[in-house]
Amino acid sequence: MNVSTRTREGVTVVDLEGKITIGRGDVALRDAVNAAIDDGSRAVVLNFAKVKSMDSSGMAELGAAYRRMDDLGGTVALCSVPANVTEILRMTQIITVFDVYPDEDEAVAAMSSG
Amino acid sequence: MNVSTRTREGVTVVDLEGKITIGRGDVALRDAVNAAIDDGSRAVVLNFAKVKSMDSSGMAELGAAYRRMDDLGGTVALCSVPANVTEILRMTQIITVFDVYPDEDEAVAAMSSG
Amino acid sequence: MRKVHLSLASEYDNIDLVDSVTEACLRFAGFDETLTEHMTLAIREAAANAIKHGNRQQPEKIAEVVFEIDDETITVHIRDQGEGFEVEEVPDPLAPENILKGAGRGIFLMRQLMDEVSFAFDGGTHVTMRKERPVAGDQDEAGEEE
Amino acid sequence: MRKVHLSLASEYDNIDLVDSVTEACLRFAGFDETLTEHMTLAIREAAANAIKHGNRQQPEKIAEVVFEIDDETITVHIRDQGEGFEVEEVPDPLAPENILKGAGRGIFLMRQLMDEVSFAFDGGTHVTMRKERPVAGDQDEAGEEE
Ligand SMILES: Nc1ncnc2c1ncn2[C@@H]1O[C@H](COP(=O)(O)OP(=O)(O)O)[C@@H](O)[C@H]1O
Ligand SMILES: Nc1ncnc2c1ncn2[C@@H]1O[C@H](COP(=O)(O)OP(=O)(O)O)[C@@H](O)[C@H]1O
Repeated sequence: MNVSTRTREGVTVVDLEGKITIGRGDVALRDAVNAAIDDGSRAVVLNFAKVKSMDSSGMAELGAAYRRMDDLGGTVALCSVPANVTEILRMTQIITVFDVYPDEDEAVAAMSSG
Repeated sequence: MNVSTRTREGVTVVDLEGKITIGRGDVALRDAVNAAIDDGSRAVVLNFAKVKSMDSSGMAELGAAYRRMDDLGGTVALCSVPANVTEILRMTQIITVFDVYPDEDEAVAAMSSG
Repeated sequence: MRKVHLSLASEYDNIDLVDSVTEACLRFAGFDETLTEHMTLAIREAAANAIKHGNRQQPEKIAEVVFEIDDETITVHIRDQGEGFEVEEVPDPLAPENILKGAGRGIFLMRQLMDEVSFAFDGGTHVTMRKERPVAGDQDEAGEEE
Repeated sequence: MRKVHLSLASEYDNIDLVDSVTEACLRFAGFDETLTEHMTLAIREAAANAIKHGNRQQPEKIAEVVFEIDDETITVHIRDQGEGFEVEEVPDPLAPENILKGAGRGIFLMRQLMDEVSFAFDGGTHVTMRKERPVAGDQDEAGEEE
Protein backbone atom coordinates (compact mmCIF):
# COMPACT_ATOMS: atom_id res chain seq x y z
CA MET A 1 0.00 0.00 0.00
CA ASN A 2 1.34 3.39 -1.07
CA VAL A 3 -0.44 6.64 -0.34
CA SER A 4 0.42 10.10 -1.61
CA THR A 5 -1.40 13.40 -1.41
CA ARG A 6 -1.69 16.29 -3.89
CA THR A 7 -3.84 19.44 -4.11
CA ARG A 8 -5.82 20.43 -7.22
CA GLU A 9 -7.95 23.57 -7.27
CA GLY A 10 -8.35 23.52 -3.52
CA VAL A 11 -9.29 19.84 -3.47
CA THR A 12 -7.05 17.33 -1.74
CA VAL A 13 -6.44 14.30 -3.93
CA VAL A 14 -5.21 11.17 -2.14
CA ASP A 15 -3.76 8.54 -4.46
CA LEU A 16 -4.17 5.08 -3.01
CA GLU A 17 -2.20 2.18 -4.44
CA GLY A 18 -2.29 -1.51 -3.52
CA LYS A 19 -4.24 -3.24 -0.78
CA ILE A 20 -6.34 -1.19 1.65
CA THR A 21 -6.34 -3.92 4.25
CA ILE A 22 -5.88 -4.58 7.94
CA GLY A 23 -2.67 -3.48 9.59
CA ARG A 24 -1.10 -1.31 6.91
CA GLY A 25 -3.38 -0.09 4.16
CA ASP A 26 -6.17 0.85 6.57
CA VAL A 27 -3.72 2.80 8.77
CA ALA A 28 -2.22 4.57 5.74
CA LEU A 29 -5.69 5.62 4.59
CA ARG A 30 -6.59 6.92 8.05
CA ASP A 31 -3.30 8.83 8.36
CA ALA A 32 -3.69 10.44 4.93
CA VAL A 33 -7.23 11.65 5.60
CA ASN A 34 -6.32 12.87 9.08
CA ALA A 35 -3.32 14.76 7.71
CA ALA A 36 -5.53 16.43 5.10
CA ILE A 37 -8.02 17.45 7.79
CA ASP A 38 -5.23 18.76 10.01
CA ASP A 39 -3.98 20.82 7.05
CA GLY A 40 -7.39 22.43 6.91
CA SER A 41 -8.75 20.59 3.88
CA ARG A 42 -12.50 20.06 3.82
CA ALA A 43 -12.69 18.44 0.38
CA VAL A 44 -10.86 15.16 -0.14
CA VAL A 45 -11.03 12.88 -3.17
CA LEU A 46 -9.73 9.37 -2.67
CA ASN A 47 -8.40 8.24 -6.04
CA PHE A 48 -8.90 4.47 -6.14
CA ALA A 49 -7.45 3.93 -9.64
CA LYS A 50 -4.59 1.76 -8.36
CA VAL A 51 -6.37 0.02 -5.50
CA LYS A 52 -6.06 -3.74 -5.89
CA SER A 53 -8.27 -4.88 -3.06
CA MET A 54 -9.96 -3.83 0.13
CA ASP A 55 -11.11 -5.70 3.21
CA SER A 56 -13.55 -4.88 6.02
CA SER A 57 -10.86 -2.99 7.93
CA GLY A 58 -10.25 -0.79 4.91
CA MET A 59 -13.99 -0.21 4.64
CA ALA A 60 -14.20 0.64 8.34
CA GLU A 61 -11.54 3.33 7.80
CA LEU A 62 -13.44 4.60 4.80
CA GLY A 63 -16.54 4.98 6.96
CA ALA A 64 -14.54 6.62 9.75
CA ALA A 65 -12.99 9.08 7.29
CA TYR A 66 -16.42 10.01 6.01
CA ARG A 67 -17.78 10.56 9.50
CA ARG A 68 -14.83 12.57 10.71
CA MET A 69 -15.01 14.90 7.70
CA ASP A 70 -18.78 15.10 7.85
CA ASP A 71 -18.62 16.26 11.48
CA LEU A 72 -16.43 19.14 10.28
CA GLY A 73 -18.79 20.03 7.45
CA GLY A 74 -16.43 18.72 4.79
CA THR A 75 -16.66 16.03 2.11
CA VAL A 76 -14.83 12.84 1.25
CA ALA A 77 -15.55 11.52 -2.25
CA LEU A 78 -14.22 8.59 -4.27
CA CYS A 79 -13.08 8.45 -7.88
CA SER A 80 -11.83 5.91 -10.42
CA VAL A 81 -12.92 2.90 -8.38
CA PRO A 82 -12.05 -0.34 -10.21
CA ALA A 83 -14.96 -2.68 -10.96
CA ASN A 84 -13.82 -5.39 -8.54
CA VAL A 85 -13.54 -2.92 -5.66
CA THR A 86 -16.89 -1.33 -6.54
CA GLU A 87 -18.47 -4.76 -6.32
CA ILE A 88 -17.27 -5.29 -2.75
CA LEU A 89 -18.19 -1.75 -1.68
CA ARG A 90 -21.68 -2.32 -3.10
CA MET A 91 -22.05 -5.63 -1.31
CA THR A 92 -21.56 -3.95 2.05
CA GLN A 93 -23.50 -0.89 0.82
CA ILE A 94 -20.87 1.49 2.23
CA ILE A 95 -20.49 2.96 -1.24
CA THR A 96 -24.03 4.39 -0.98
CA VAL A 97 -22.96 7.18 1.40
CA PHE A 98 -20.23 8.52 -0.89
CA ASP A 99 -20.23 10.64 -4.00
CA VAL A 100 -18.44 8.46 -6.52
CA TYR A 101 -16.93 10.02 -9.67
CA PRO A 102 -15.82 8.11 -12.73
CA ASP A 103 -12.53 10.00 -12.87
CA GLU A 104 -10.45 12.51 -10.98
CA ASP A 105 -11.16 15.47 -13.27
CA GLU A 106 -14.90 15.17 -12.70
CA ALA A 107 -14.40 14.80 -8.97
CA VAL A 108 -12.18 17.88 -8.73
CA ALA A 109 -14.51 19.93 -10.95
CA ALA A 110 -17.54 19.03 -8.84
CA MET A 111 -15.84 19.55 -5.50
CA SER A 112 -13.94 22.75 -6.27
CA SER A 113 -17.10 24.44 -7.54
CA GLY A 114 -19.23 23.10 -4.68
CA MET B 1 1.49 -28.54 -21.46
CA ASN B 2 0.36 -28.36 -25.09
CA VAL B 3 2.27 -30.04 -27.91
CA SER B 4 1.64 -29.72 -31.63
CA THR B 5 3.61 -30.90 -34.63
CA ARG B 6 4.17 -29.32 -38.07
CA THR B 7 6.46 -30.07 -41.01
CA ARG B 8 8.66 -27.44 -42.70
CA GLU B 9 10.94 -28.32 -45.62
CA GLY B 10 11.11 -31.95 -44.53
CA VAL B 11 11.88 -31.03 -40.91
CA THR B 12 9.43 -31.91 -38.15
CA VAL B 13 8.80 -28.94 -35.87
CA VAL B 14 7.34 -29.76 -32.46
CA ASP B 15 5.89 -26.73 -30.66
CA LEU B 16 6.06 -27.19 -26.91
CA GLU B 17 4.04 -24.95 -24.62
CA GLY B 18 3.90 -24.84 -20.83
CA LYS B 19 5.63 -27.05 -18.31
CA ILE B 20 7.68 -30.04 -19.49
CA THR B 21 7.40 -31.79 -16.18
CA ILE B 22 6.69 -35.14 -14.57
CA GLY B 23 3.44 -36.88 -15.36
CA ARG B 24 2.13 -34.85 -18.29
CA GLY B 25 4.62 -32.63 -20.06
CA ASP B 26 7.28 -35.31 -20.14
CA VAL B 27 4.83 -37.86 -21.55
CA ALA B 28 3.59 -35.39 -24.16
CA LEU B 29 7.17 -34.71 -25.28
CA ARG B 30 7.93 -38.42 -25.54
CA ASP B 31 4.72 -39.11 -27.48
CA ALA B 32 5.39 -36.28 -29.94
CA VAL B 33 8.94 -37.40 -30.69
CA ASN B 34 7.89 -41.04 -30.98
CA ALA B 35 5.06 -40.10 -33.34
CA ALA B 36 7.50 -38.15 -35.53
CA ILE B 37 9.88 -41.10 -35.61
CA ASP B 38 7.03 -43.49 -36.45
CA ASP B 39 6.04 -41.15 -39.28
CA GLY B 40 9.53 -41.61 -40.68
CA SER B 41 10.97 -38.26 -39.64
CA ARG B 42 14.69 -38.19 -38.95
CA ALA B 43 14.99 -34.46 -38.33
CA VAL B 44 13.05 -33.00 -35.42
CA VAL B 45 13.28 -29.46 -34.04
CA LEU B 46 11.79 -28.92 -30.62
CA ASN B 47 10.60 -25.32 -30.53
CA PHE B 48 10.92 -24.21 -26.90
CA ALA B 49 9.65 -20.65 -27.42
CA LYS B 50 6.64 -21.16 -25.16
CA VAL B 51 8.16 -23.50 -22.61
CA LYS B 52 7.71 -22.09 -19.12
CA SER B 53 9.70 -24.58 -17.13
CA MET B 54 11.26 -28.00 -17.16
CA ASP B 55 12.13 -30.51 -14.47
CA SER B 56 14.43 -33.53 -14.36
CA SER B 57 11.72 -35.78 -15.82
CA GLY B 58 11.41 -33.45 -18.77
CA MET B 59 15.18 -33.52 -19.19
CA ALA B 60 15.19 -37.30 -18.98
CA GLU B 61 12.71 -37.40 -21.87
CA LEU B 62 14.84 -34.95 -23.79
CA GLY B 63 17.82 -37.26 -23.38
CA ALA B 64 15.73 -40.31 -24.32
CA ALA B 65 14.46 -38.55 -27.45
CA TYR B 66 17.99 -37.71 -28.47
CA ARG B 67 19.18 -41.28 -27.97
CA ARG B 68 16.27 -42.88 -29.75
CA MET B 69 16.72 -40.62 -32.79
CA ASP B 70 20.50 -40.98 -32.71
CA ASP B 71 20.18 -44.77 -32.86
CA LEU B 72 18.20 -44.32 -36.08
CA GLY B 73 20.76 -41.96 -37.57
CA GLY B 74 18.49 -38.94 -37.17
CA THR B 75 18.74 -35.65 -35.29
CA VAL B 76 16.81 -33.85 -32.58
CA ALA B 77 17.65 -30.17 -32.22
CA LEU B 78 16.32 -27.36 -30.04
CA CYS B 79 15.39 -23.82 -30.95
CA SER B 80 14.16 -20.62 -29.27
CA VAL B 81 15.00 -21.81 -25.78
CA PRO B 82 14.10 -19.13 -23.20
CA ALA B 83 16.93 -17.90 -20.98
CA ASN B 84 15.53 -19.43 -17.79
CA VAL B 85 15.19 -22.86 -19.39
CA THR B 86 18.65 -22.59 -20.97
CA GLU B 87 20.07 -21.95 -17.52
CA ILE B 88 18.64 -25.17 -16.10
CA LEU B 89 19.66 -27.20 -19.16
CA ARG B 90 23.19 -25.83 -18.80
CA MET B 91 23.30 -26.65 -15.10
CA THR B 92 22.71 -30.32 -15.83
CA GLN B 93 24.85 -30.07 -19.00
CA ILE B 94 22.24 -31.95 -21.05
CA ILE B 95 22.15 -29.01 -23.43
CA THR B 96 25.72 -29.81 -24.54
CA VAL B 97 24.64 -32.81 -26.63
CA PHE B 98 22.10 -30.85 -28.71
CA ASP B 99 22.39 -28.44 -31.60
CA VAL B 100 20.63 -25.35 -30.27
CA TYR B 101 19.39 -22.69 -32.72
CA PRO B 102 18.35 -19.17 -31.79
CA ASP B 103 15.16 -19.42 -33.83
CA GLU B 104 13.12 -21.85 -35.85
CA ASP B 105 14.10 -20.50 -39.27
CA GLU B 106 17.77 -21.12 -38.61
CA ALA B 107 17.03 -24.58 -37.26
CA VAL B 108 14.95 -25.56 -40.28
CA ALA B 109 17.48 -24.09 -42.71
CA ALA B 110 20.36 -25.98 -41.11
CA MET B 111 18.51 -29.27 -40.79
CA SER B 112 16.81 -29.33 -44.19
CA SER B 113 20.11 -28.72 -45.98
CA GLY B 114 22.02 -31.16 -43.75
CA MET C 1 -6.33 -36.04 -0.49
CA ARG C 2 -4.92 -32.56 -0.62
CA LYS C 3 -4.52 -30.52 2.52
CA VAL C 4 -2.67 -27.25 3.03
CA HIS C 5 -2.28 -26.23 6.66
CA LEU C 6 -0.94 -22.82 7.67
CA SER C 7 0.12 -22.16 11.27
CA LEU C 8 0.90 -18.51 11.88
CA ALA C 9 1.97 -16.23 14.69
CA SER C 10 -0.82 -13.72 15.28
CA GLU C 11 0.65 -10.81 13.34
CA TYR C 12 -1.19 -8.87 10.66
CA ASP C 13 1.69 -9.16 8.21
CA ASN C 14 1.11 -12.90 8.07
CA ILE C 15 -2.28 -12.30 6.47
CA ASP C 16 -0.38 -11.58 3.25
CA LEU C 17 0.87 -15.17 3.38
CA VAL C 18 -2.72 -16.35 3.85
CA ASP C 19 -3.70 -14.35 0.76
CA SER C 20 -0.89 -15.80 -1.35
CA VAL C 21 -1.45 -19.39 -0.31
CA THR C 22 -5.21 -18.99 -0.74
CA GLU C 23 -4.71 -17.78 -4.29
CA ALA C 24 -2.38 -20.72 -4.98
CA CYS C 25 -4.94 -23.23 -3.70
CA LEU C 26 -7.87 -21.65 -5.50
CA ARG C 27 -6.10 -21.46 -8.85
CA PHE C 28 -5.10 -25.08 -8.49
CA ALA C 29 -8.74 -25.90 -7.73
CA GLY C 30 -9.81 -24.19 -10.96
CA PHE C 31 -11.55 -21.08 -9.64
CA ASP C 32 -11.54 -18.11 -11.99
CA GLU C 33 -10.10 -14.71 -11.12
CA THR C 34 -13.32 -13.20 -9.74
CA LEU C 35 -14.18 -16.16 -7.55
CA THR C 36 -10.58 -16.34 -6.37
CA GLU C 37 -10.68 -12.69 -5.38
CA HIS C 38 -13.99 -13.09 -3.55
CA MET C 39 -13.00 -16.23 -1.68
CA THR C 40 -9.60 -14.77 -0.83
CA LEU C 41 -11.41 -11.85 0.80
CA ALA C 42 -13.72 -14.15 2.78
CA ILE C 43 -10.77 -16.20 4.05
CA ARG C 44 -8.74 -13.08 4.83
CA GLU C 45 -11.64 -11.73 6.91
CA ALA C 46 -11.77 -14.90 9.00
CA ALA C 47 -7.97 -14.95 9.40
CA ALA C 48 -7.96 -11.29 10.40
CA ASN C 49 -10.65 -11.97 13.01
CA ALA C 50 -8.65 -14.91 14.38
CA ILE C 51 -5.57 -12.70 14.75
CA LYS C 52 -7.36 -9.55 15.94
CA HIS C 53 -10.37 -10.62 17.99
CA GLY C 54 -9.47 -14.22 18.80
CA ASN C 55 -5.74 -14.10 19.54
CA ARG C 56 -5.63 -10.34 20.17
CA GLN C 57 -2.41 -10.05 18.17
CA GLN C 58 -0.44 -11.99 20.78
CA PRO C 59 2.28 -13.38 18.55
CA GLU C 60 2.74 -16.54 20.64
CA LYS C 61 -0.85 -17.48 19.93
CA ILE C 62 -1.28 -19.37 16.69
CA ALA C 63 -3.86 -18.76 14.00
CA GLU C 64 -4.45 -21.69 11.69
CA VAL C 65 -5.87 -21.83 8.19
CA VAL C 66 -6.48 -25.24 6.63
CA PHE C 67 -7.52 -25.88 3.03
CA GLU C 68 -9.00 -29.26 2.13
CA ILE C 69 -9.28 -29.58 -1.61
CA ASP C 70 -11.54 -32.46 -2.58
CA ASP C 71 -12.58 -33.23 -6.13
CA GLU C 72 -15.85 -31.35 -5.77
CA THR C 73 -15.43 -28.96 -2.86
CA ILE C 74 -12.91 -26.77 -1.14
CA THR C 75 -13.30 -26.55 2.63
CA VAL C 76 -11.41 -23.94 4.63
CA HIS C 77 -10.99 -24.02 8.41
CA ILE C 78 -9.81 -20.98 10.34
CA ARG C 79 -8.94 -21.53 13.99
CA ASP C 80 -7.67 -19.34 16.82
CA GLN C 81 -6.92 -19.73 20.52
CA GLY C 82 -9.26 -17.01 21.72
CA GLU C 83 -12.33 -16.90 23.90
CA GLY C 84 -14.96 -17.14 21.18
CA PHE C 85 -18.02 -14.92 20.75
CA GLU C 86 -21.76 -14.99 20.20
CA VAL C 87 -22.36 -15.02 16.45
CA GLU C 88 -26.01 -14.10 16.98
CA GLU C 89 -24.99 -10.89 18.68
CA VAL C 90 -22.93 -9.58 15.79
CA PRO C 91 -24.70 -6.47 14.46
CA ASP C 92 -26.24 -6.33 11.00
CA PRO C 93 -23.81 -4.26 8.94
CA LEU C 94 -26.53 -3.28 6.46
CA ALA C 95 -28.72 -1.64 9.12
CA PRO C 96 -28.74 2.10 8.30
CA GLU C 97 -27.10 3.05 11.60
CA ASN C 98 -24.25 0.60 10.89
CA ILE C 99 -23.39 1.39 7.28
CA LEU C 100 -20.61 3.77 8.30
CA LYS C 101 -19.38 1.62 11.18
CA GLY C 102 -17.14 -1.40 11.18
CA ALA C 103 -18.92 -4.11 13.06
CA GLY C 104 -20.29 -7.20 11.37
CA ARG C 105 -18.95 -6.51 7.91
CA GLY C 106 -16.33 -9.27 8.01
CA ILE C 107 -18.75 -12.06 8.86
CA PHE C 108 -21.28 -10.61 6.42
CA LEU C 109 -18.70 -10.78 3.61
CA MET C 110 -17.79 -14.38 4.48
CA ARG C 111 -21.45 -15.37 4.19
CA GLN C 112 -21.92 -13.46 0.96
CA LEU C 113 -18.83 -14.83 -0.72
CA MET C 114 -18.83 -18.50 0.31
CA ASP C 115 -21.46 -21.22 -0.17
CA GLU C 116 -21.50 -22.15 3.49
CA VAL C 117 -20.02 -20.63 6.67
CA SER C 118 -20.31 -22.06 10.17
CA PHE C 119 -18.86 -21.21 13.57
CA ALA C 120 -17.86 -23.59 16.32
CA PHE C 121 -16.01 -23.06 19.59
CA ASP C 122 -13.50 -25.59 20.89
CA GLY C 123 -10.63 -23.98 22.76
CA GLY C 124 -11.03 -21.03 20.41
CA THR C 125 -13.11 -20.02 17.44
CA HIS C 126 -13.29 -22.44 14.53
CA VAL C 127 -14.76 -21.06 11.33
CA THR C 128 -15.55 -23.54 8.56
CA MET C 129 -16.25 -22.37 5.02
CA ARG C 130 -17.15 -24.35 1.94
CA LYS C 131 -17.33 -23.62 -1.74
CA GLU C 132 -18.04 -25.93 -4.65
CA ARG C 133 -15.25 -26.23 -7.19
CA PRO C 134 -15.92 -25.37 -10.83
CA VAL C 135 -16.72 -28.37 -13.03
CA ALA C 136 -13.99 -30.90 -13.64
CA GLY C 137 -13.10 -30.03 -17.23
CA ASP C 138 -11.89 -26.57 -16.28
CA GLN C 139 -10.07 -27.67 -13.13
CA ASP C 140 -7.37 -29.70 -14.76
CA GLU C 141 -6.50 -26.97 -17.18
CA ALA C 142 -6.30 -24.33 -14.50
CA GLY C 143 -4.26 -26.63 -12.29
CA GLU C 144 -1.87 -27.22 -15.10
CA GLU C 145 -1.51 -23.59 -16.07
CA GLU C 146 -0.10 -22.73 -12.67
CA MET D 1 6.22 -18.43 13.40
CA ARG D 2 4.97 -19.19 9.92
CA LYS D 3 4.47 -22.75 8.80
CA VAL D 4 2.76 -24.05 5.69
CA HIS D 5 2.19 -27.80 5.67
CA LEU D 6 0.96 -29.67 2.59
CA SER D 7 -0.29 -33.26 2.88
CA LEU D 8 -0.93 -34.81 -0.51
CA ALA D 9 -2.06 -38.08 -1.98
CA SER D 10 0.79 -39.47 -4.09
CA GLU D 11 -0.43 -38.32 -7.49
CA TYR D 12 1.65 -36.37 -9.97
CA ASP D 13 -1.09 -33.81 -10.54
CA ASN D 14 -0.69 -32.68 -6.94
CA ILE D 15 2.81 -31.45 -7.76
CA ASP D 16 1.14 -28.47 -9.44
CA LEU D 17 -0.26 -27.56 -6.03
CA VAL D 18 3.23 -27.85 -4.56
CA ASP D 19 4.49 -25.47 -7.27
CA SER D 20 1.74 -22.92 -6.61
CA VAL D 21 2.08 -22.96 -2.85
CA THR D 22 5.87 -22.82 -3.13
CA GLU D 23 5.63 -19.72 -5.29
CA ALA D 24 3.22 -18.15 -2.78
CA CYS D 25 5.58 -18.80 0.13
CA LEU D 26 8.69 -17.64 -1.70
CA ARG D 27 7.12 -14.39 -2.90
CA PHE D 28 5.93 -13.69 0.62
CA ALA D 29 9.48 -14.36 1.81
CA GLY D 30 10.83 -11.78 -0.64
CA PHE D 31 12.63 -13.98 -3.15
CA ASP D 32 12.89 -12.54 -6.66
CA GLU D 33 11.55 -14.26 -9.76
CA THR D 34 14.74 -16.12 -10.65
CA LEU D 35 15.35 -17.45 -7.15
CA THR D 36 11.68 -18.37 -6.87
CA GLU D 37 11.89 -20.33 -10.10
CA HIS D 38 15.06 -22.12 -9.03
CA MET D 39 13.82 -23.01 -5.57
CA THR D 40 10.45 -24.08 -6.94
CA LEU D 41 12.28 -26.52 -9.20
CA ALA D 42 14.37 -27.89 -6.31
CA ILE D 43 11.26 -28.43 -4.17
CA ARG D 44 9.33 -29.95 -7.06
CA GLU D 45 12.16 -32.43 -7.63
CA ALA D 46 12.03 -33.58 -4.02
CA ALA D 47 8.21 -33.78 -4.07
CA ALA D 48 8.31 -35.75 -7.32
CA ASN D 49 10.81 -38.18 -5.80
CA ALA D 50 8.60 -38.60 -2.72
CA ILE D 51 5.61 -39.45 -4.93
CA LYS D 52 7.47 -41.52 -7.53
CA HIS D 53 10.31 -43.33 -5.77
CA GLY D 54 9.17 -43.08 -2.15
CA ASN D 55 5.43 -43.67 -2.28
CA ARG D 56 5.46 -45.30 -5.74
CA GLN D 57 2.37 -43.31 -6.73
CA GLN D 58 0.19 -45.21 -4.27
CA PRO D 59 -2.47 -42.56 -3.69
CA GLU D 60 -3.20 -43.69 -0.12
CA LYS D 61 0.41 -42.90 0.79
CA ILE D 62 0.91 -39.29 1.76
CA ALA D 63 3.67 -36.98 0.59
CA GLU D 64 4.28 -33.97 2.82
CA VAL D 65 5.89 -30.65 2.07
CA VAL D 66 6.44 -28.24 4.96
CA PHE D 67 7.66 -24.65 4.67
CA GLU D 68 9.03 -22.92 7.75
CA ILE D 69 9.51 -19.25 7.05
CA ASP D 70 11.69 -17.63 9.68
CA ASP D 71 12.89 -14.06 9.53
CA GLU D 72 16.22 -15.07 8.02
CA THR D 73 15.75 -18.49 6.48
CA ILE D 74 13.23 -20.64 4.71
CA THR D 75 13.40 -24.34 5.52
CA VAL D 76 11.52 -26.89 3.47
CA HIS D 77 10.88 -30.47 4.55
CA ILE D 78 9.73 -33.13 2.08
CA ARG D 79 8.62 -36.44 3.55
CA ASP D 80 7.30 -39.69 2.14
CA GLN D 81 6.30 -43.11 3.47
CA GLY D 82 8.67 -45.11 1.31
CA GLU D 83 11.64 -47.37 1.97
CA GLY D 84 14.39 -44.82 1.64
CA PHE D 85 17.57 -45.13 -0.44
CA GLU D 86 21.33 -44.73 -0.30
CA VAL D 87 22.15 -41.16 -1.25
CA GLU D 88 25.81 -42.09 -1.76
CA GLU D 89 24.83 -44.55 -4.47
CA VAL D 90 23.01 -42.03 -6.63
CA PRO D 91 24.99 -41.69 -9.87
CA ASP D 92 26.74 -38.46 -10.84
CA PRO D 93 24.53 -36.95 -13.55
CA LEU D 94 27.43 -34.95 -14.99
CA ALA D 95 29.56 -38.06 -15.71
CA PRO D 96 29.78 -38.28 -19.53
CA GLU D 97 28.00 -41.65 -19.64
CA ASN D 98 25.10 -40.17 -17.64
CA ILE D 99 24.49 -36.88 -19.44
CA LEU D 100 21.76 -38.39 -21.60
CA LYS D 101 20.29 -40.51 -18.82
CA GLY D 102 17.91 -39.59 -16.06
CA ALA D 103 19.43 -40.75 -12.86
CA GLY D 104 20.76 -38.33 -10.27
CA ARG D 105 19.63 -35.14 -11.96
CA GLY D 106 16.89 -34.37 -9.43
CA ILE D 107 19.12 -34.52 -6.38
CA PHE D 108 21.86 -32.69 -8.26
CA LEU D 109 19.44 -29.84 -9.02
CA MET D 110 18.31 -29.64 -5.39
CA ARG D 111 21.93 -29.26 -4.29
CA GLN D 112 22.69 -26.69 -6.98
CA LEU D 113 19.65 -24.56 -6.31
CA MET D 114 19.41 -24.56 -2.50
CA ASP D 115 21.94 -23.46 0.14
CA GLU D 116 21.72 -26.73 2.04
CA VAL D 117 20.14 -30.13 1.35
CA SER D 118 20.17 -33.11 3.69
CA PHE D 119 18.55 -36.55 3.72
CA ALA D 120 17.28 -38.49 6.69
CA PHE D 121 15.28 -41.71 6.96
CA ASP D 122 12.60 -42.15 9.60
CA GLY D 123 9.68 -44.24 8.40
CA GLY D 124 10.34 -42.81 4.94
CA THR D 125 12.63 -40.34 3.28
CA HIS D 126 12.87 -36.88 4.83
CA VAL D 127 14.61 -34.25 2.71
CA THR D 128 15.44 -30.95 4.39
CA MET D 129 16.41 -27.90 2.35
CA ARG D 130 17.40 -24.45 3.45
CA LYS D 131 17.82 -21.11 1.76
CA GLU D 132 18.59 -17.72 3.24
CA ARG D 133 15.95 -15.07 2.67
CA PRO D 134 16.86 -11.83 0.89
CA VAL D 135 17.64 -8.92 3.22
CA ALA D 136 14.80 -7.52 5.32
CA GLY D 137 14.14 -4.29 3.45
CA ASP D 138 13.09 -6.12 0.30
CA GLN D 139 11.03 -8.76 2.07
CA ASP D 140 8.32 -6.54 3.41
CA GLU D 141 7.72 -4.90 0.09
CA ALA D 142 7.54 -8.18 -1.76
CA GLY D 143 5.29 -9.62 0.89
CA GLU D 144 3.01 -6.67 0.57
CA GLU D 145 2.92 -6.69 -3.20
CA GLU D 146 1.33 -10.13 -3.18
N1 LIG E 1 -12.37 -15.20 15.88
C1 LIG E 1 -13.05 -14.37 16.68
N2 LIG E 1 -12.85 -14.36 18.02
C2 LIG E 1 -13.54 -13.54 18.84
N3 LIG E 1 -14.46 -12.67 18.40
C3 LIG E 1 -14.73 -12.63 17.08
C4 LIG E 1 -14.04 -13.46 16.16
N4 LIG E 1 -14.54 -13.20 14.93
C5 LIG E 1 -15.46 -12.24 15.08
N5 LIG E 1 -15.58 -11.88 16.36
C6 LIG E 1 -16.52 -10.89 16.92
O1 LIG E 1 -17.53 -10.65 15.96
C7 LIG E 1 -17.54 -9.26 15.61
C8 LIG E 1 -17.89 -9.06 14.15
O2 LIG E 1 -16.82 -9.52 13.33
P1 LIG E 1 -16.70 -8.99 11.85
O3 LIG E 1 -18.01 -9.21 11.18
O4 LIG E 1 -15.54 -9.65 11.20
O5 LIG E 1 -16.49 -7.43 11.97
P2 LIG E 1 -15.26 -6.63 12.62
O6 LIG E 1 -14.09 -7.56 12.70
O7 LIG E 1 -15.04 -5.52 11.67
O8 LIG E 1 -15.75 -6.16 13.96
C9 LIG E 1 -16.19 -8.73 16.01
O9 LIG E 1 -16.24 -7.37 16.31
C10 LIG E 1 -15.86 -9.57 17.24
O10 LIG E 1 -16.47 -9.05 18.38
N1 LIG F 1 12.20 -40.12 -1.82
C1 LIG F 1 12.88 -41.16 -2.37
N2 LIG F 1 12.59 -42.44 -2.02
C2 LIG F 1 13.26 -43.48 -2.55
N3 LIG F 1 14.26 -43.33 -3.45
C3 LIG F 1 14.60 -42.10 -3.83
C4 LIG F 1 13.95 -40.95 -3.32
N4 LIG F 1 14.51 -39.86 -3.86
C5 LIG F 1 15.47 -40.30 -4.69
N5 LIG F 1 15.54 -41.65 -4.68
C6 LIG F 1 16.50 -42.52 -5.43
O1 LIG F 1 17.55 -41.68 -5.86
C7 LIG F 1 17.66 -41.74 -7.30
C8 LIG F 1 18.09 -40.38 -7.86
O2 LIG F 1 17.05 -39.44 -7.71
P1 LIG F 1 17.05 -38.15 -8.63
O3 LIG F 1 18.39 -37.52 -8.55
O4 LIG F 1 15.91 -37.31 -8.24
O5 LIG F 1 16.90 -38.70 -10.12
P2 LIG F 1 15.67 -39.48 -10.78
O6 LIG F 1 14.46 -39.26 -9.93
O7 LIG F 1 15.55 -38.87 -12.11
O8 LIG F 1 16.09 -40.92 -10.82
C9 LIG F 1 16.31 -42.20 -7.77
O9 LIG F 1 16.39 -42.87 -9.00
C10 LIG F 1 15.87 -43.12 -6.66
O10 LIG F 1 16.44 -44.39 -6.80
